[in-house]
Parts: sequence; C-alpha cells; structure tokens
Amino acid sequence: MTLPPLEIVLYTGAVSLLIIGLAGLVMGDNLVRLVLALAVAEAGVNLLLVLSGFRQGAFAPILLEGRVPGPMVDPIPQALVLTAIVIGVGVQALALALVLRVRRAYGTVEMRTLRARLHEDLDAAAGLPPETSRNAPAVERPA
Amino acid sequence: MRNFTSLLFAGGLGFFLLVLAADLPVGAAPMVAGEGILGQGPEAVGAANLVTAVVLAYRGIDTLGELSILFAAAAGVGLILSGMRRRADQRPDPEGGFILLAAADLLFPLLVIVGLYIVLHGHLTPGGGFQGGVILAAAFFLPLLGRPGDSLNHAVVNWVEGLAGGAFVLIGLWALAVKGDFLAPMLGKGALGSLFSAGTLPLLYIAVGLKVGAEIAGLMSTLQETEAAEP
Amino acid sequence: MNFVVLAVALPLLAGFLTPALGRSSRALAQWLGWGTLAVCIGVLWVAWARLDGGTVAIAIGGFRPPLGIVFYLDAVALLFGLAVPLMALLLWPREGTPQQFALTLVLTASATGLALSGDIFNLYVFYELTAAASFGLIAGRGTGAAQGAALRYLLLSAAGSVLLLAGITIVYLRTGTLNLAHLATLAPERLQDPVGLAAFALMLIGLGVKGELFPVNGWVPEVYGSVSGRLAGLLAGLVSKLAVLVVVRILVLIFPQPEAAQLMLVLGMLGIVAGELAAWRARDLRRQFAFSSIGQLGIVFVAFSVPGEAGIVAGLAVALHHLLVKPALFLLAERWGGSIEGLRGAGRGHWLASGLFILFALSLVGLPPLPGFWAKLLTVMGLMGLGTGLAWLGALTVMAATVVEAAYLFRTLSVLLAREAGYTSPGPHRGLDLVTASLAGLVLVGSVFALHPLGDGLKAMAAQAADVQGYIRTVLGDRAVARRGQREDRISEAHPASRGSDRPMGRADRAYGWPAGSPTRGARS
Amino acid sequence: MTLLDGLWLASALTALAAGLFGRSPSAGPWLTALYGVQFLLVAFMGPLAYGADPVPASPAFSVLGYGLSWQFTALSWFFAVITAGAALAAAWFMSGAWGRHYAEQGGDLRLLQLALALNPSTMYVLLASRDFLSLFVGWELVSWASFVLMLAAGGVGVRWALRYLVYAIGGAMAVMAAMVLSHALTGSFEFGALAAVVPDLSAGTLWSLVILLSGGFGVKMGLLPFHLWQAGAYAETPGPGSAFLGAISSRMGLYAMLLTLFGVLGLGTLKALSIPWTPLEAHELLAWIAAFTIVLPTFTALKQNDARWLLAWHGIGQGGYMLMGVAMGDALASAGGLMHVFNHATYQAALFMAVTAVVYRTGTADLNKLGGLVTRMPLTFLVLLVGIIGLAGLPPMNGFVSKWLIYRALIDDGQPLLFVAAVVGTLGTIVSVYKLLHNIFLGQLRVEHESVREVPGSMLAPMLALSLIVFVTGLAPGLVLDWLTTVQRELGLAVLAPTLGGVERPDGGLDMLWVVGILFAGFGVGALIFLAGGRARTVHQLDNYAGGHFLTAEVRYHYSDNFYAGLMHRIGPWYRGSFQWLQDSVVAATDLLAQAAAGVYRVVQPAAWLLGVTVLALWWVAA
Repeated sequence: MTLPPLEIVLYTGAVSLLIIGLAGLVMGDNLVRLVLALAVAEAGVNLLLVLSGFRQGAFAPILLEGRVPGPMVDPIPQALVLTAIVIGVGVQALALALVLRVRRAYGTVEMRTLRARLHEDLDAAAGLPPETSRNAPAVERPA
Repeated sequence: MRNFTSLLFAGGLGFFLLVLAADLPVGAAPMVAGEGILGQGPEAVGAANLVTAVVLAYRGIDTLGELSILFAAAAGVGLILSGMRRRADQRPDPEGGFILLAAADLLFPLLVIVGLYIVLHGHLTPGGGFQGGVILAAAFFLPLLGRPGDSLNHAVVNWVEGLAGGAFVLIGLWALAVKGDFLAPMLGKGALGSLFSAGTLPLLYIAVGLKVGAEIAGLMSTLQETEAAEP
Repeated sequence: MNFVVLAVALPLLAGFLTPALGRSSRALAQWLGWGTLAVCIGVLWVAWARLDGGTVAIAIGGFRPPLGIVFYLDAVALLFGLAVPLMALLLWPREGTPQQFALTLVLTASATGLALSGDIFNLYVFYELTAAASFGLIAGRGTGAAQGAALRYLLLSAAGSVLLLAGITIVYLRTGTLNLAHLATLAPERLQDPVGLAAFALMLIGLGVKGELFPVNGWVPEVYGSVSGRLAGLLAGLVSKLAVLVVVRILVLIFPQPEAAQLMLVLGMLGIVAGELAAWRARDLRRQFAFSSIGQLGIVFVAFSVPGEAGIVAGLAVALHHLLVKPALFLLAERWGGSIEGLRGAGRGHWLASGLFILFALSLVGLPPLPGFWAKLLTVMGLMGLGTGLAWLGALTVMAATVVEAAYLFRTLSVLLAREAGYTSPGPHRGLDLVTASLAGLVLVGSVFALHPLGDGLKAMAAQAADVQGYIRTVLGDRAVARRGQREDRISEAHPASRGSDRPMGRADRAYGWPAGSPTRGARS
Repeated sequence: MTLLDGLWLASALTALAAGLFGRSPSAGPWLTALYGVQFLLVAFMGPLAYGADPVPASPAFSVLGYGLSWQFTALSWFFAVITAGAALAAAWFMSGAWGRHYAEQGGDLRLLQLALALNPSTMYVLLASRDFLSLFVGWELVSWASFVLMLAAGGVGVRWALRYLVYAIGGAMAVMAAMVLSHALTGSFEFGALAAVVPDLSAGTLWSLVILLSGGFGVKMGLLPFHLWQAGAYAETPGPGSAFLGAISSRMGLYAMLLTLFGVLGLGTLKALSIPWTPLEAHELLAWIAAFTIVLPTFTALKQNDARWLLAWHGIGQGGYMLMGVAMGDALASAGGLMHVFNHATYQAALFMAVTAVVYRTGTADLNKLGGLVTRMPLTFLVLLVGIIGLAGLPPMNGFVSKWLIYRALIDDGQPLLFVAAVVGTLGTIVSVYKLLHNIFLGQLRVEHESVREVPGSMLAPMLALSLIVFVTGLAPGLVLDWLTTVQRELGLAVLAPTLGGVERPDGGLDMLWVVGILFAGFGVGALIFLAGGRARTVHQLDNYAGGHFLTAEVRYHYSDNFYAGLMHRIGPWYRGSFQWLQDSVVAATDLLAQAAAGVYRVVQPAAWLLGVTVLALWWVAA
C-alpha cells in the first residue's frame, strides 16, 4: 500500500478541520459551542495558510549564524498565519464576551432561543406584535 | 432535516475544496515574493529570523493592523462587559488552593523572564512580541486565577497598551519623517544574528510584546472580573 | 506622497491613546478624536490635490513591491478614503464613552486602509479590523437586542472571514504573491481557470458579509434595527461600500473572467429582489431602511458586475449616491421609531425633516434630474449594453425594484404626512442630526447643478480604476506591463497542468528580476 | 430669450407664486392672471400650427456626454395650447368662491395651487423634448407632478395616488428600458439616430421597442390592461384638479407615443411589423387595444354611482378613440384621433367643473343623492348638457366631428370589427351620460336641495367659456383641423385637406356648418310649433308621474338607484372584474415572494446561507 504524499494528507487534514468547524457552526445551537466551532474552522484555514509555504525537506527561514542552512520554506505564510491567529484570538474574545452578555440579557445560550427572543425584542421596539401571530405556525416547529 | 441538509452542504464544500487540491500546487507552491525576501531580507532588514523581517518590516503595517484588532477586541470587550463588573459587595470566587497559589507566585518571575527573553530575541529566533506578550500576560493573569478577589489596575493596563501601541506607530512615523517611508527600518543593522541588530525591529517587538501582554492580560482579567451571570 | 499613510496611522495612534486619556478627561479624548479626523481629512485632501488625477503607489517601509505592502492611490481610492474620516466626523458617537471614540477611530483607520491598500492580505487585515471595531461599537452599551444582533453578526462575519482567508490562501498557493498588481500580472497565467474562480467565489462571499451581499446579509436588519441611527448610517453608508470596493478591485485586476462577474450579477440580483421585497413588507422605519440598504447594495453589485469602464462608472454612481442618502435617512429615522402605522401624521410640523425625507426618497426612486436617476440610468445602460440574457434580467430586476421602492417609500411618506394625527412626538429631531441630514440633502441638490463636471469626473475616475495596465505600471514599473503582454500571448500554448506546480522547488522566479539589494522606493508617477 | 423660454419662466413663476401665496384664497385671481400669461405665450407661438419653424429653448445641457435640448414644434404646440387652456380654466374656476370654500373645508389650498401649477410647467418641459433623455426627464417630472396633485386631496385620494404611483413608475421603467435599448442600438439618445437605424433592425428588436414604448406610455393613457388606477386617481382629486387631469394629463401618454412610435419609428414601420400567425400588424394591435379600452371602461362607467368616477371612467374610454384614430394612421383617422384630444379636453374639463359645481353646492357627487337641480342651477345644467353631448359624440358639439372622422376612416379601411367596437362604445357613452344628466338635474328636487343656488361667476365663467368652445369647434371644426394638418405633416402621416366646416370628399364629406344649420332649423321649427301652439302650461317640478303613480310634493320620488336595471339584467353577467382580479393576483404574488424574502432574514443560523451559497457558487464555477 502506498501512502498518499504528505502534503495531500496535510491538506486534507486542514480542509477537514475547516469543514468540521463550518458544519459545527451551522448545526450547533449552543453559543459557546458555536464559538468553539469557529475556532476549529479558523484553525483549519490557518493550517491551510501555513501549508501554502510548505515544502518538504526545507528549513525554517532563520539564518543560523548568518548562514543559509539550505533550501528554506516561504517565510511569508508564516508571518501571515501569525497575523491570522492573533485576529482569531481577538474575535473569539469578543464573541465570548458577547455570549456572556447575551446570557445576561436573554438568559440563554441557545442560538434558537436567542433568535426568537431577539426578533421579539426588535418587533417590540418597533411597536409590533410578535411575528408568530402573523404568518408563523402557532407553535414553534420541532427542531 | 436541517442537520442533514447542513451536513450535505458541509460535505459538498469539503468535496469541492478537496477537488481543488488536484489543481493546487500544495507542497510545491511557486515562491515568488517569498524568494525575493529570502534573497534580500538579511541585507535589507538585518534580522536573522526572516519571519520577523516579514512581520515587522516587509509587512509591518499588517502587524500594526493586527495589534489594532487586539486593541479593538480589548476595548470592545471592556465596553460590552462594562455594566457587568462584579460589585464590591458580591462575593468573588473562592481563592485557589495551595498548589495554585504557590505555583502562581513561583512561576510569575519565571514567566516574566521567559516572556521578555522571547520578546527580545524575536528577530533572532522563533518567537517574538506576540508569543512573548502572551507569556507576559499569562504571568500577570496567573496570580489572578489564584486570588479572584484581586484585580489588575485597568488604568495602568490602558496606559501600557496605549503607550506601547503609540510607540509602534511613532517609530513608524519617525521613519516616515527621517527616511520618508512609514515603518522603514531605522538605525544600524548591526551584525547579523547578534542581539543588537536589525535596527528598530527589536524596539518594535518590545512595543508589540508590551501591547499584546497588556491587551491579553486586560482582556482576561475583564472576563474574570465579570460576574458569573446567573440567568 | 508617502505622507498619506498618516491617514491610517494617526487615527490608530489616537485610538490607542484614547481609552487611557479618557480615564482622566472624556472631553480631551473627544477633542483628540475630532482633531485626528480633521487632520486625516486634511492629509487626504492635500493628497487629492497633489495627485491631480494621476496615480501613485506608496511602498510602505520602502520595500519594493511585490515584497512589501503598497498603498495604491488613485482618484477612487482617495475619494472613498476622504469619505471615511468625513463621515466618521459627521456620525461621531457624541454621547459615547472613550472606548467608543477609540473604536470609531480604529474603524476610520481600517476603512481608510481598505480604500487605499494594494495588498490582498493587508486588505484582509483591515477588513477584520473593521469587523472587530464594528462589533464593539454595535454591542457597546447597547440594549440586549444590540448585543444579540452583534453576536449573530460576529458569527456570520467570522465564518465569512474564514472563507475569505481560504480564498486568499488558494490565490497565494497558485501565485506565491499577495500584491494586487503583481497578481494582476500573474493572473492570466495562473488564476484564470476554475480554481481561480473558486478562489474568487470564496473571497466574494467572505467580503460579501460586510458588503451586504445576498444571502450572507442576515445580520443587516437585526443590527440596523437595534443600533443608533448614527452607527447604522456609518455601517450602511460607509463600511459596506468599502467592502464592495475591495471586491471590485479584485474583480477588475485579477478576475476579468465573465463567470466571476456573472456570479456577482446573480447574487446582486437576488439581493435586490430579497431586499426590496422585504423592505416592502417591513413594518417599522428602521428595518425598512435596512432592507432597502440591502437592495441598494444589490444594485451596486449588479452595476459593478458590468465589465469595463461602464460598470465602474455605474457602480461608483450608485455607491456614492447611497453613501450620501442612506446615513441621512437613518438619522431621520432616529426620531421616528416604532411601527410605521403608528407614525400617522408624525411628519407634519417637522417640515425640514419631512422635506429631506421626500428629497431622499425621490432621489432613491430616481426622479430626474436628481443624482439617483443618473446612477440608475447608468446601471441599466451598462447592463443593457452587454446584451446577454442575464444582463437583461439584471436590468429588469433593477427596474422592477424601482417600482417596489417607490411603492414602499411613498407609502411610508403618505403615512408620515397624513392629515389625521395618531402620533405623539417624542420631540423634534436633534439639531445635529438634522444639520447632518441637511448637509447630505444640500450635496444632493448641489450635485444636480454640477452634473456635467461630476459626470466627467466620474468617467475619468472609472477609466483610471478600470485601467489594469496603469495599475500594474504604477506599482511595478513599465517592465512588468510588457511582461504581462508576453504572458497573455503565451497562455494558449501553456499546458494547463504545467502551471506553477512543476516549478523547481525553492527557485526564485528570476523572470521578474527582483534585484537583491537595499530597500528601494516604490514607483512614483 | 425665445418664447419657449418665456413660457417656462412664466410657468415656473406661477408655481413659485402658488407656493408662496397660494394659501390665501385672494391670490386666486392673480394666479389666474399668471396662467393667462402662459396661455398668451403659447398663443404667440401659434404660427407653429401653420408651419412656422420650431421654437427652440435656450437652455441645453450635456450630461455624461449626452446632450439634452428642447424645442416646440406643431405637435408640441397643439398639446401645449390644450394644456395652457385647461390650466387656465381650472385656475380660474378655483380662483374665487371655490378656493375659499375649499380652504374653509380644511383643504390645503396652497398645496392644491402649487400642485396645479407644477403640472403645466412640467408638461411644457415634456412637450418640448427632442431626444430620449429629455423625453424621459419630462415624462418623470409630469408623472410626479400629477402624483402631487392627486395627493392634494388627502384621505382616500392618497390610496389612489399611491396606486397611480406604482403604475406610473412601472410605465416609466418600461420607457427607460426602451430608451436604453435605443442607446444600446445607436450609442446615442437622439431620436434621429434611432430613426436612421430603424430599417436595419430585426423584427424582435422592433417589437421590443414598440411594446416597451406603447406599454410605458400606455400606462399613463390608461390603456388596457393598465387602466385600473386612473378613474380613482382622477376622480378623488379636488375638483379643479380633476378637471385639469381629466382634460389633458393622460394625453401626455398619447403625445409621447406620437413622438416616438410615429415620429421616430414611423407608421410605415408599424405597418410592416406583423404578428406571427395572425393577420394583424403592430398598428392594428394598437387599434385593437384601443378598441378594448373604449368598450370596457365605458361600460364600467355605466355602473358608477359617483359622478366624478363616471366621468373619470369615460376619460379612459375616450382615450381609446384617440389611440384608435392615430393607430389607423390615415389622414381622416389620425386627424380624428388628434382632434379628439382637443375636443375631449374641452368637454371633459367642462363636465368635471359642472360636477364640481354641483358638489360645491350640494356637498355630494353621489348620483343616488341628487336630482332635479335643473331649476336651481340652470347654467350649470346647460354646461353639463353641452358637455355630455360632446362626450357622447353627437352633433352639434365637437365630439361628433372627431368621432365621425374615426368612424369614417374605419369604414374606409375595411375594419368592421373596430367600427362596431367604436359604435358600441358610443352607445354605452350615450346611455351612461344620460344617467349622469338625469340623476343630477332631472326628476324631482330633494328636500335638502331646496335652497341650492346657481354657482358664482368665477366658477361659471370658465365653464361657460369651455362650453362655448365645445360648440364653436363643433360648428367650425376647420379651426382645429387646420392645426392638425401641420401636425400630420410633422409626423409623416397622410395630410387631411379640411374646410371650415369639416372635410370635403367626393364620396361624401362632412360640413358641420350645414349640419348645425339643419339641426337648428329643426329646433326653430319646433320652437315655432311651440310658440304658435300656445297650449303651453307651466307645471311644478314636483308635478309628475312615476311608474303610473301620481307623485306629490309630500311623496318625493326620484328614480336613480339601479338606473338601468333592464340593461343590467342583460349585460350584468358580463362584468367579471377580471382586471381587478389580475391586479390583486399580482399584488398577492408579490406579497408571497416578499414573505419568502423576509423569511430569509429570520433563519436561526444565518451561517447556513453562507455555507449553502458557497457550495452553490463553487459548483457553478466548477461546472
């Protein structure tokens, strides 16, 4: 049995993380889990990014005592991924703070309830009866 | 049903991305700009760690942007949670046990030293302001985990982050004033691989390290000070 | 021209210092913000005057492109760049905390960066910075609804960013460079195939979240419905346009394939339909404007999808018009909260506000000779000029949307101005809001008298923005243009499978001849 | 400064003055004087109608490299003189007692004056347009100006105005599409450029142009199936506004059609465009649409119980005659169609004013709540009588002439079906206007109307003047037909050779001098008998019979409800409301779509859309 080339394995892994993250983001309901799913997806795409500079057998782009040790990998994706990770951290911090806030405001960490309550709130602020009275079925559909 | 559709679409996206792999030169991507940097980076910037050369010199404004994102996140979190600070009369979480307290006290100086080392050697070895900054933040946050009643002085944190960020921009503006290019490398390049080399890069990394440390410590302590909201 | 960087650096500097300063004096922080924005306006104004219709590339740090990051200045970039601090000043969160001032300043810097930057990853950074700053602004000190909306927006936007970054990664994998001009030279050879298109699709959807592209604009009604009119105006008026501007830069420079434009056209059309129809059904003023904004952005996307100068002229016209009108409308809606039916007679007695509303509504619907008409005409002309069935459908959609728009805007107006009063006013509009809205109204009316020079200016601007060769020449110098020409000739001969992947590992692309040496100045013209 | 500049300036000044001083009823006469100045300026351009060179406007703009210019030609002048006259009459009518009354009733007189003033001024812009761009600019301005006038009433009028707006913007968008299509074909907005390439265009392109232009302008004319807005919108406007709108507003659609379909594409092109698998050509299609527009709205008018609505529905139907005449395109028919524009404006304005006068005195236009007013308002009765004779197309009024010309041409052209449609329309008109006359003026007076008096002079004068015109141009139609020869020449149509009394033709012409002479001779004979007989007895108005029962002053009985019960028994089932149903269906479908669109924004997970659209987009680019 021949193993697939390393880069394909790595690529597949990165894409899988991305997909797992996105699927979790769409299918999840718990807000904290959604934030985690987001972190997974970001990790996947960050891996993808750093993979774009990868070449097998090359060295890290650091000069040792002023010498080039051999063929080196592309330094740019490494810098980019550093930036991307930091961006991800900032956004996740914001997301968690918001989750805390939402839990305080609506008493829930469920996306479904959040949506319902949020829209009720928006409608109420606009002086409208809740939407369920107009077009929606009387009871909320089962999940 | 919804879950099935979601899975179907997620799988579809995965399928398309994997199909793309056939046409993507993964592992053998053309190195165009990267090769240029590998070629001229050491001379132009003077940093042995070429990633640092990219982060702080070639793509310095990216780094400024990412610092700003951290700043925006910290400011945003402060703003969002501003009404949720624990009140003085509320009981904080119980203090940590002996192991946590002792470890926090013991690790604090070590973490500070390691953090500073990583910050200062960012232009020579793997690491730099971001990584070192996070370690510094951990150093200051760890004691708070042990003693939830304490809190960081947010005014100091604000000033540190403000001044460190300001220093980064000011170094850039200094270059603009002297050399005519924002964030151009300044000062002598020094001997490649020595601590005092790569011109302003270490200075920039110190600013980054302080700013990241202050932001993350501030962020985490704000979150920690937030009352565990019982709905 | 390197001083233009100040327009990005100074607001960041001021923003960093504001929270600390604000601890001692809120007024000082506010004045620092205003002063900084004024300086930015001055900087960009001087740049505009000095540029005088030309184009300049600024190499940040003095690193010659494509190694370093460049800011590309042309009329379009500077115009939108100038709009950023101006609108930030007009829509400043006056009652806010120092943190909100800081976030507004950061938003200004990042939005200016979006307008100016010529590096695809740098654009991503500024895009994320814009996002991060706006999340804080939306949720900050707001109601529970604002925070819920912000969280939902954040999740959607972050998912979009993941896609955007994936798209950028694909582009980098294929080309090994991030500089837009350099990408433009490489694109004919390496990106104009299904893989490149896939990258474009990912980037379009990622950027579309902020640009209110259908269907990733679910956040729009929630956010605009729950934040203050000033912030909604800033987001709808400015930030969305800058996201679109980025899409357009990418589209024009890198992806001239018809499929790319068609994708944008189809999504834009769907956005028009969804936005205008939802606005037709909306029962409160704020969300009506939010949905209408989706529809208008749809028109912007549809207009920009027309290839060449015609599309850019039309897109710019629609975008600038909306940039002027929508924030003003949001400001007017500030005092007219609650359901539309409850506003019976609310406009009577507030004649300035009502008059402005009428003016903006007329312009949105496109009463000649108001600017909205010319924008719409240009869009339809561009689409019909293409002659394809899809473009015809697009033109039809734009025109049908106009009918719907007229129906709901004037239905709302008729309620506002109804004779019988069923509304107790919470007081007149705030003076500052009215002054800002009046300013927009004055510009709108004034532009009627300057249609000729405006039209010429717009055309010149569009010609410049559509000039890919000019962009490359400005950033990379003349040789690159010549090379691109040769490359385009060679495409047909190149075997598809041989693209990029079989290059010797780690070898520099010497063909471009980047001299290894000291940093050099960016090209200037 | 040319006369056209002067006209624009005068109309702009009128609008300005109306906006500034319109609130005060005493400003009425001054405003009327300003309308008089406009009318005089148009009259000074009279030589246009006799072949003088076009009058250009000094302002000319260039936007985005396209020039906009304006000038008056014979065609413009013909419509402009009607506009100026209608505006003058309407302003005069409201200048005195009516305006004061309106203001006292809580109406916004300033808004009404301003809206009325805006209408002619925008129409002068439209009528002067000489390229697609200026045409569209003028078209939109006119649409919005009439929208403002419809809004002036408030209340239920607003609902109708909004409905009008939707139709009008839809029409305007069709016009825009035609204009941009023309630009795509020629690279310019000039009429000449399009006319030059017409011979090379494919049938499909020509059909697109014809459908877009006739559809777009047809909305304004109230052509089927776009007629549902008009009656309500015109009827619910305050009286003088109705008179003005009913007289000329929707004719702007005809003007624009003449300018583009006939002036640019040319009748020859329309005649050469055949509909596949049918014997019809494009111009016949237009004529058939016109035929339906004559018949259906006229019979809808028959069922109306509100005098204003009845007249407004007739206005739609009469528009059909105009289009039918013009679409047939020969010398007789086009002269008839064009002349009908003039005739309709005169009698329709008079009729609306008469009805408004009745409303002014009695407070209602409900045909079931009036009756017997002839003794109280004899002059108004006279005006209404003259008007309905004109509307019904009977001699000796001018409506007869134009309709005669059209009938005659239809017979000459061998169009029996269209002829039948035209005649059926006329029959419906006669039946329905009799109901109008009877229910208001004949029969027994109602108790609450005992004290009603004739309306004051400021209202009577314009009504009587219009009636006089209706009669004089019926007596000597050559006065108007002379102008039309120039218009026909301008449009490249066959040219009529009119005489003062009508037309002379070897196979039987029309000489209204004779017709009227004979008619009055007949009246004279009747009068002689009446006078010579000497057996006349004056009876009290209430002294009459109904259904064999003797009615007294105590038991008042005025037969008005379900007026044509017998007729309705026959044709009642034919009223289906299909177009109303169609309109409701479109609205319902839009609402359904809108619900779906709003549903997009109510999902639990907006990221699901993101995932979905990404997969679809990738699929699409990969395919």
